[in-house]
Amino acid sequence: MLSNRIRLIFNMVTLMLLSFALMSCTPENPQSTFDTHGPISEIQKNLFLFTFWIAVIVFIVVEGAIIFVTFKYRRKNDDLPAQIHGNLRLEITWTIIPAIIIVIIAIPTVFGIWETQVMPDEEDAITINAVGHQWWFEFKYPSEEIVTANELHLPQDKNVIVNIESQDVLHSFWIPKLAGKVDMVPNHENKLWFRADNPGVYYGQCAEFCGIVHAMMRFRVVVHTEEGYQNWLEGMRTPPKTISNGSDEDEGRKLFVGNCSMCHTNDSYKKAAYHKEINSQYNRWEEWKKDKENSAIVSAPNLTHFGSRLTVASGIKENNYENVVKWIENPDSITIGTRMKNHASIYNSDKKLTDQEIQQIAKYLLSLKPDNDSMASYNQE
Amino acid sequence: MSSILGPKQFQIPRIFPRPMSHSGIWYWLGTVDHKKIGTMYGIVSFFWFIMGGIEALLIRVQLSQAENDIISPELYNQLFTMHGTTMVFLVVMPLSAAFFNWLIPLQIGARDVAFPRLNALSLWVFIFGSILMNISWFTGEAPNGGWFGYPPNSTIQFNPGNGMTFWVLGLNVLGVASIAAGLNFIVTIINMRAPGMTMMRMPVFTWMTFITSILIVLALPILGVAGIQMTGDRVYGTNFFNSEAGGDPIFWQHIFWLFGHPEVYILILPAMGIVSEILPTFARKPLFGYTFIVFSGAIIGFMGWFVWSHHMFTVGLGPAANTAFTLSTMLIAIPTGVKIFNWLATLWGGSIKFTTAMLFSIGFIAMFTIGGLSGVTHAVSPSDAQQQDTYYVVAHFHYVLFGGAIFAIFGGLYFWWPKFTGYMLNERLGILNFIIMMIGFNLQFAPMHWLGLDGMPRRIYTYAENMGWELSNLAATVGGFLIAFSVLIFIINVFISRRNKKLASGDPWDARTLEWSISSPPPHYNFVNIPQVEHIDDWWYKKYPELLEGSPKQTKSAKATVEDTSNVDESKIHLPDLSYYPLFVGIGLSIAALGVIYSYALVTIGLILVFWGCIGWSTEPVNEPHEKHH
Amino acid sequence: MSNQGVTVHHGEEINNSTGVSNKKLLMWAFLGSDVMFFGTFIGTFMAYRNKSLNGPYPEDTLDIPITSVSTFVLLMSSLGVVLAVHYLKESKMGLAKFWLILVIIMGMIFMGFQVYEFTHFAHIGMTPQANLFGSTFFTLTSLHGAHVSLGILWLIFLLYNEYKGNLTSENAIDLELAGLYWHFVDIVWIIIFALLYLITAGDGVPPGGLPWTAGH
Amino acid sequence: MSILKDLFHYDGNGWWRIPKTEEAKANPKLEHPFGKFLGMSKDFLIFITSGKGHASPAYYWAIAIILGLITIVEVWWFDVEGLRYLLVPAMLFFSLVKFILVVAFFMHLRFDNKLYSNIFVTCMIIGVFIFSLFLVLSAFHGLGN
Ligand code: HEA
Ligand code: HEA
Ligand code: HEC
Ligand code: CUA
Ligand SMILES: [Cu+2]
Repeated sequence: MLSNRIRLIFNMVTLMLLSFALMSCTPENPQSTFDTHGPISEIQKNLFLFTFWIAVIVFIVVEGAIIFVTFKYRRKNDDLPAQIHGNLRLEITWTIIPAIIIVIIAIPTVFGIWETQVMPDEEDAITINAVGHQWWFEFKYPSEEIVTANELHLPQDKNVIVNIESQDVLHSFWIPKLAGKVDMVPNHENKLWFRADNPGVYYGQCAEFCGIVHAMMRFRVVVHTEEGYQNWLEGMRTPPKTISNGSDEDEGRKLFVGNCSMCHTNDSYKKAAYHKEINSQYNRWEEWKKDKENSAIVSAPNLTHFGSRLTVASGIKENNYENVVKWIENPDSITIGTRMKNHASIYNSDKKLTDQEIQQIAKYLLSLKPDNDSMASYNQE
Repeated sequence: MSSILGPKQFQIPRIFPRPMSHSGIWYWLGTVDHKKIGTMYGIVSFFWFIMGGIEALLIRVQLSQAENDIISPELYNQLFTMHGTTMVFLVVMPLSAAFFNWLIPLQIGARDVAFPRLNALSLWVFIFGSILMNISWFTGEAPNGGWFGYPPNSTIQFNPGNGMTFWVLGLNVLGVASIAAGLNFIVTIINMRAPGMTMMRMPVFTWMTFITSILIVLALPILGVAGIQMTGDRVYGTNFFNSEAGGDPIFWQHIFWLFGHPEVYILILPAMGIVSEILPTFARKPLFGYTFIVFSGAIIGFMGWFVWSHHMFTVGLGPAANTAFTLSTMLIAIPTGVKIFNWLATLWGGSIKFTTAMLFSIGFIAMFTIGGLSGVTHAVSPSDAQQQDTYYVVAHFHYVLFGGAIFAIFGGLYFWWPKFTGYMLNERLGILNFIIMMIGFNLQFAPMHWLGLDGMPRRIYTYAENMGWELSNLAATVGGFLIAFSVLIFIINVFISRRNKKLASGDPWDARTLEWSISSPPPHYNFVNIPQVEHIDDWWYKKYPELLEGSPKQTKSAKATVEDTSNVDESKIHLPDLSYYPLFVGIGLSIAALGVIYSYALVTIGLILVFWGCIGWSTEPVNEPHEKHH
Repeated sequence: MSNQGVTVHHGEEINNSTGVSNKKLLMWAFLGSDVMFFGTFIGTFMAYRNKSLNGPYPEDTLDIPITSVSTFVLLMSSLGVVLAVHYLKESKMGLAKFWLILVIIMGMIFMGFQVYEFTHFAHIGMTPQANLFGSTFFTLTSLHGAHVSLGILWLIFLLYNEYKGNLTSENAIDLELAGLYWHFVDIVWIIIFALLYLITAGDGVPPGGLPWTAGH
Repeated sequence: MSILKDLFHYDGNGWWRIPKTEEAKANPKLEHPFGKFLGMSKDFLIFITSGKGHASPAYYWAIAIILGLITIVEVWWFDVEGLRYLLVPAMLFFSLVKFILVVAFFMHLRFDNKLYSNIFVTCMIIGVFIFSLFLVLSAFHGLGN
């Protein structure tokens, strides 16, 4: 009958689609979980594939049986078929076989759980604190005393332990090519570890529904060679290029101090800035809580060396002049619903910025980068 | 509440006269007939199916291309929240309830359920609860916290407005309806069986209803408590989920999934029951391994309680807990597999007729297996860390929910339609319906596996161009519209068949269970003679008694005929009279719930209505004392 | 086997499969369901035990002697119900009424204690909004209180019918059901008294005396 | 099949279903870890609860008095400083006893149709089981991480 053939075709297509999908792990798929670059995602992928192929076998058995049955046992005449009520032996068989399959799947799975979830030695790992905010990521390097936002820099071949927290609602910390996700939960500190085998830029993504901007809450992970990483650390501790008095950038700086600095810090390269930033971030949060509707202050990404970042707007847009201007002009044109748009007084009072002022701020922000711009090599791509 | 059946009847004064007529709107409002109630359940939840479907289609339209901006993020969040909630609580559960209502008394040989008025109460509470929840669309604040409403995102601190309050209150009201129905069916199935109908002679659908009812009765109170706590937080300022006071968001997740996982078996077990009725009928063979199927259903129902944390593999429960829940989750594959293989064995060696109902049932096995297998890949918790909250999960649960529950429900509709209405549905349109739905379904949801593995998170209203997700999403959207088209064919089929009225005999499919031994549609008293049951599939063996001696080949024609109702003296058969009180209680409950949002005055009015309804109900005699006839 | 000639009373009381009463079965199933209801609340309470970030803490608020008295009253009311049912079945109407009235009064006394307790707590700043302890404590006890109140209404309704002569030994089942419900509410209180009062009042301010209650 | 049969075949007077070893056959006493104790306690239980059929008011009074006494012990226990460290297990135990007394005798589960007990006990088992599990999970959140 037609319908059966169509179902047959469709089952095949589904199967093909899946296997096809498994094979095509091209760079156009920046969040593919098959294009792995570290041991954790590797274990996860292998476990998945292992289970998947077992599932495919079961699938073929079941669907094959369906197809066989539907062709073989069509009604041909009015005779009643043999009335079989059951067969204990058969039934026990097909209780035991799945049980065996389950055991086969379970063994590597349990090993996988402990392998991926037990933290490695802290001695030879770097520890990072990742904090989820509505709707951006804060990254802190407690041992290096560095803070950054929406862009995580890591050395290659080094274990990374991430302490994962959230300030407001649930978020999830996920870098598909490096490691599966772990949720960011207020009042709980979760942990995740992974290692990146190859330098490169990886996509990170908030995976737990966290409100209106959830779709736009992303970040980038930049994995350096060991040398490049030291370079970057160094850069994060040096002041940005000096700007000449009276230039657009200088005007922009003044405007930034007047309009933006209540929420954004951009001088965390300074000594002892780390604790100051942590405190002020906390105070901003408290400030927002006092008057959630109208507060002019909210926790906001640290903008130190913003010019060296790859993206603007939490990993959404490439970090270039047009996009920064667009963002400052109206964040909603890139990401609808941000706290910046809803609370910054430049949008909600008559302190509107002129086009020129916006351009000056953009230029200033983009000029914020250390002399030894470790990002230069990545900016090319 | 109990009714006082003492010699002198105490009654409160009636404001409205007790409805007595047997037609018209008043009859439908006051009916306590399980068949009418089933029909109303069916119609209302089918309406919500279309609403939920339209919400889904809007989602699909928005996602059809990268960086689409047809739908705003606010609306999108409302759409998927209400889509999920609608489909789970207003579609699959009540559609199953429609089948319970229609079939359970017929299958066990009873005149009605154990508590007809309680049954009416379930219906009305469900209807008004569903309206209550959807009123939020008109106040402009539809719920937007996802169908599992994780706090803190759903707390008043982060989600001001009434949307999520509507959601929790709606769920609580619906919970009352479900629990009442569950209790009713437990008692009905235990106590109302016809003579000789032992538990192990009950049809599998009845068995699955029984297990489902137990699950409902145990699981819904948990959701109720979660709802009360959430309402407390949102309306009265308690601190259960307020993280600033030490409240723990993980705690909500535990209770929600403590309810939520049994809930998914509440959704699928009735479907499995339906399929277990259809397959043997059209294969003309008994169900293979009845005992195994029944017990595996019970085991699924039991084990379903101990797996809930598989929805929480990524919240940091730690490897010990993850190991435990990985293992318990995987174990469920075993009893489920038993069912699958037993169904296949039922078909094996049968004489299969491909009616629409049969096609849907076979489609169910095929699609549910896919969904179940992807469920097992989820259970592998390390790799689930990559899949959790991605479209891979969306694919999994649509395969089990749509490919499972909805397919079986459509199969059931085609199968029992003649019994419900007395006329046949058009089979050719039916087969067309099946084919298009099958194509559309796979086109819609198969690519989602790939999307998820390619890193597409769920609940995002848009995605960037360079992610490589466009083609699959477009396919999914096309598939979504194909599904809608197939549903449209079903609706057209209903109307066409209604006009052409190809009348159905009492037993059009040569089926097996008791409901087919009476005329179609059944008379309101169901059975003229309460049947005496001697076997599983009693009707089948009444028709083919020689099968009991094990000589199938000679059998050509049925030996028993459908019950003749032409000369029944109906005055001898007493059925309960109509009652308005369930309706009042149902309205009252919803008004009271609405009042929690808007004003205490409404709460008071609602509660008065409930109170009055209860008193009236419990003092109202089942039958008016003076002798009167239908 | 044929029912053709027989008048079939299809009401809420035919049982043809197990010989047990529909209503009583319903009641037991409902109680099973209520187990989950209270179970979740008690689970909440225990999970949040010692997790409050601010006071008032249990040992500042809970007054064990007073609650012991009200507990005792509720416990004895259970005896009352069981006796009322017993005498009703034996058609000893006087005694049945006497015990029923006593039960209602005891229930009211219990509710009185609860009202007193709640107002007292509110007075010293322990409200559902105050902290986690308040939220978990009040929801559980007030929902228990709601059950008791409903039970009282139900018993009053039955008492009224007893006086009217509608409730006799024939339909003693109606009182028995109310009794089952009442006992259930009583056993819930038994648990609540042990967990919410006795155990909790023994908790110290610094969270976590016992390993399984310590924060993580 | 015969292995299965052996495994599940019941011969021996133990309360589990493991076939006897040769040694055990020779000496049946070895089979029972608690020896006669279980049997005796069962007899005792039957003895004190043998209200078969209908119970009399005196009987209810007795139960009520036991309940009252237990409550007094509970409150006393709470008051004694030296017993505090056992407060939690003691309270759990006492409330369990009271619970069982009320359910079994006041609510007649002990005398009534088995069906009621089955329903209620099933619910209790699932409830107690999952909420204990839940409490363990919340207490040990993140264990092993
Ligand atoms: C009808 C509803 C239904 C059903 C029946 C199931 C059945 C199963 N589900 Fe599913 N599930 C959902 C509805 C359902 N689920 C929903 C709605 C969600 C998402 C909620 C949300 O987040 O919004 C979800 C999510 C979900 C998750 C969480 C994913 C995540 O968020 O990370 C997991 C993880 O373990 C899971 C597992 C399973 C398993 C193992 C089964 C098993 O019961 C399946 C068993 C069946 C088979 C295995 C196939 C047949 C068996 C054989 C042919 C035998 C041989 C097979 C083997 C030996 C493997 N489900
Ligand atoms: C039984 C349950 C069920 C069913 C049947 C469906 C059916 C469908 N679902 Fe559903 N879905 C869920 C349960 C279900 N879903 C749940 C629980 C979620 C999670 C929500 C959350 O994350 O909180 C979800 C989430 C979900 C998402 C993810 C959203 C996101 O995460 O961002 C998507 C996306 O494509 C989707 C799509 C669809 C589609 C296209 C259908 C289609 O099958 C719909 C078919 C279309 C119709 C039924 C239309 C009806 C007919 C007509 C329109 C004809 C015209 C009518 C007349 C002339 C009267 N669903
Ligand atoms: C009321 C607080 C507030 C003020 C004032 C404010 N911002 Fe922001 N800003 C935010 C928040 C919050 C975000 C994070 C937005 C998001 O993605 O949700 C942000 C994000 C940004 C980003 C993107 C950062 C990244 O890494 O993606 C830039 C650039 C930025 N702001 C610049 C400015 C400039 C320039 C001004 C002043 C003209 C300004 N902000 C004023 C709150 C503020
Ligand atoms: Cu943050 Cu989603
Ligand atoms: Cu689940």
